[in-house]
Amino acid sequence: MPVSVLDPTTEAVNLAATSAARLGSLQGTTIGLISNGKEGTQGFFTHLKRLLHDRYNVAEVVLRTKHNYSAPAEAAIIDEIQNWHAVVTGIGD
Amino acid sequence: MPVSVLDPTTEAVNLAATSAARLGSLQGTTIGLISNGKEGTQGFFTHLKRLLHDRYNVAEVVLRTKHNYSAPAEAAIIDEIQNWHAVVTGIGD
Amino acid sequence: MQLRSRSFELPTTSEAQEFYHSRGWTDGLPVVPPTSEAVIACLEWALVTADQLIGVEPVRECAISAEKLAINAVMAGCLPMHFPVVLAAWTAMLQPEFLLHGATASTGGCGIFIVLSGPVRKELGASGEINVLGGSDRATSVIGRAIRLGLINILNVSPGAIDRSTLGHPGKFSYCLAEDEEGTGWETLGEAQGMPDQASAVTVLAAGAPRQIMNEWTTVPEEILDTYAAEMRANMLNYSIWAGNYAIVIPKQHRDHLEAAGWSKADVANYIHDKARVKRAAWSDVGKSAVIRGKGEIQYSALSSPEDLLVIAAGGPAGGFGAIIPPWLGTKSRAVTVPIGACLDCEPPAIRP
Amino acid sequence: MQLRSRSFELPTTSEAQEFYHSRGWTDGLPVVPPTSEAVIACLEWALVTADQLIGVEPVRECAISAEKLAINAVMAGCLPMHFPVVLAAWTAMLQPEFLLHGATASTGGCGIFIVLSGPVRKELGASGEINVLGGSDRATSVIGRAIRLGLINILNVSPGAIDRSTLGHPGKFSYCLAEDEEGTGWETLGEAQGMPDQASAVTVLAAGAPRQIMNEWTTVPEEILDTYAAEMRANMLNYSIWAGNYAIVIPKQHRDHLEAAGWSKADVANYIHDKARVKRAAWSDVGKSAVIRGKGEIQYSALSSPEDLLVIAAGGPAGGFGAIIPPWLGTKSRAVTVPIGACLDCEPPAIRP
Repeated sequence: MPVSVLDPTTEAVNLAATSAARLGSLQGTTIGLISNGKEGTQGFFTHLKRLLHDRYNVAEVVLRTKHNYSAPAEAAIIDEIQNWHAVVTGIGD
Repeated sequence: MPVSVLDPTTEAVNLAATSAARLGSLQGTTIGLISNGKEGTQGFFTHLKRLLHDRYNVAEVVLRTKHNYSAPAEAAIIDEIQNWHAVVTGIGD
Repeated sequence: MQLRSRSFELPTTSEAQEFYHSRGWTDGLPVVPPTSEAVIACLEWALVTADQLIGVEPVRECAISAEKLAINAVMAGCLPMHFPVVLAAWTAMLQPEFLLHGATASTGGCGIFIVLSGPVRKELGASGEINVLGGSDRATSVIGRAIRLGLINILNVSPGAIDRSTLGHPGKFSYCLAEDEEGTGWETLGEAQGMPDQASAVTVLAAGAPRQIMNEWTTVPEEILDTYAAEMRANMLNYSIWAGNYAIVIPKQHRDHLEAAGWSKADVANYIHDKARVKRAAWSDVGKSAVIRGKGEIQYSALSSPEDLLVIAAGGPAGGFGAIIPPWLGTKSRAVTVPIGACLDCEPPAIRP
Repeated sequence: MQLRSRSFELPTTSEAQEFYHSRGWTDGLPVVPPTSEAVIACLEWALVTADQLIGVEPVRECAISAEKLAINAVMAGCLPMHFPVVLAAWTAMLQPEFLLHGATASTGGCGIFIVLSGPVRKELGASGEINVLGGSDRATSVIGRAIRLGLINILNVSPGAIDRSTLGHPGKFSYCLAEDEEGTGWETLGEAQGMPDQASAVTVLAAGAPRQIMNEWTTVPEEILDTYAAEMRANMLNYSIWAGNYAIVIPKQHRDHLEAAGWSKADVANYIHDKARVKRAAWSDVGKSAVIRGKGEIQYSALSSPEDLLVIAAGGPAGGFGAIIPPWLGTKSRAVTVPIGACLDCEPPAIRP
């Protein structure tokens, strides 16, 4: 006997979001780095910060660290993002 | 649509066994006690042995202890049962 | 009632079964095909509309409706009477302090441990006795599983997708118990967590597998609880040192000694709070010397305060066993308790003639 | 093929579902209605007749036929291809040294932990990686559950009937994993247990819940293994001191360090055998002073010999986690390994025209 059954998954699409325009150059920009707070990110972001300064002439690199690596960044960090030309985030362990 | 489904349980009956005849009296009998080997059975069976001797004039009380409290009694103990008029077993903790 | 979910026509129920497995919409075990009729029965029983918003998972901004929860509950084997508990558990899991995304994505691999308190246990035929952590009755089995299926399907918490558990543990299949309130003079977990007296409540905790302890050789409350505290210290040293919401499950044999000596749940928690402490130096015994870093004298407590311990009365009548249920990640994910069906500003539906 | 089991006519599959629950013939979760067609498909796939005797449970003198195992396997969600593994697992469980009655009746409340080795893993699509202890794939989920349903229905191992678990643990729902043989250079568990090279095999162990450990701060084999050994010592002191078959599950992050340093499974077992030892005096730290009885200097080992340790390569690629899986009851119940489908004296059935 035929049976009609329902989709158990989330069908709603998230709010539309578009990518920001790409930067033409990193020269003179301000770049934010958001660490998830795990210990292994310290060395990685320190090295990345040096590279951004030395190789790409970035004007300022701002390092911020989330309080809880399993939660979204705090509102204060999110608010700060508008002051930066680009932001680097991701997971680190 | 009707569906025909099967019984998942054990339907076979175990081999027929009949209870032994009850003893008319304990006087002068040999009684076996089979401990499962747990510590708490020691005091219990020691007391039971005394009661059988003192109150019921049992001639002999044989105490045997299983090697493994979660397994059947060893064959040697099973063989010995035929020498007894009655046997007391069960779980003890 | 109007449902919004896509529907699929399958020739037979066994083909429906394979359809769900083939799409990755199960935990590997058989599901009940979720028909509109069964889903609507759940929603009506719980007095919610299909589009009622139960909460939003904040990291992925996913809105979670009663309809999707009901579909997954039916698949897990829930009857309509079980659904209000599933709704309550999800309401609790969607509180920010529970940190649902972290708990379900983490390599730590926790399960959602669920405790039922109050009259709802009896209404559903939930047992708080024999085999209480291993599947003691239908109600707790299906409620626990409904949570896992909802995570898999609504939030894509499948192994290799959002779920990145290194190992996980079998509590992910189903990890729900009812307290043995009839077998104790203690307050319920719900009451201890601040719910009204005798209210039905559900508590959720992102938790590891139970760690069983045994002490059959004493009737002294302190000695009994020393074994539980020792197991918490072992978890701190060998797994994770961070304080958080631990649960301990105390079956009747231990509980009777504690209650006979006049110990309350709060007394138990106070004692464990004092005893479940380790020094960082002890890491040298468990392969972690590298991270002592000269700070060996620092002392860590399993519990930030006694109130962080969930003391649960449950288990079969015999056996000097107990269990520690460790938190997934310290204080970053908190136990949350919500009442069930305590609708203070709504009225029951009119009875149809 | 002629089946002997009683059959029941039910009006619909959902009424069949309720029929099984109402009789106490489930673990509380939905079952697939076991039709003759589905049961025969399992038996034919495994090349066994319905009345083939798989073994006898000695304590209750219960003969166990392939037919009853197939009915329960179908109910658990098994497809025919899963059934040979279920048969092999039961064959192993019915060896006297496994002590099936004790393991399933005990207040200790263990589950049947099942490990798949060899090519059968790939044939069934079993995964040995992410969430391997919490439900990583359909094959391991249904095979693990088929064992539990068979115990409930064939041997009456229901909570409160034969099953007297004080607590039990969620591994009773399903507790089966495949090794990550592709992710290691180590021999398989089957090979370590004496099976022919590259044979498919199944190992069963009456076991407690997994106890998870973490050590992300070293790459030194000894230090990594010290954390596993410490957890075994904790189990000995807090749960049961008796030696037996422990299993340890080593995921890739730890394993890579061990293998890079040239350590084999036997090296791991030798090291753990040396380290997983406690003195009776240590009971004074865990609430058990009452049973030291002046014999504090006696030393106990978790393993009677290194060969008693089942070293299992499984788990997701990231995370410095591992797990100890403790035995139910020392050496009184032994791990048993049997080959799957290695029929040395039989021929395949004639192909029908």
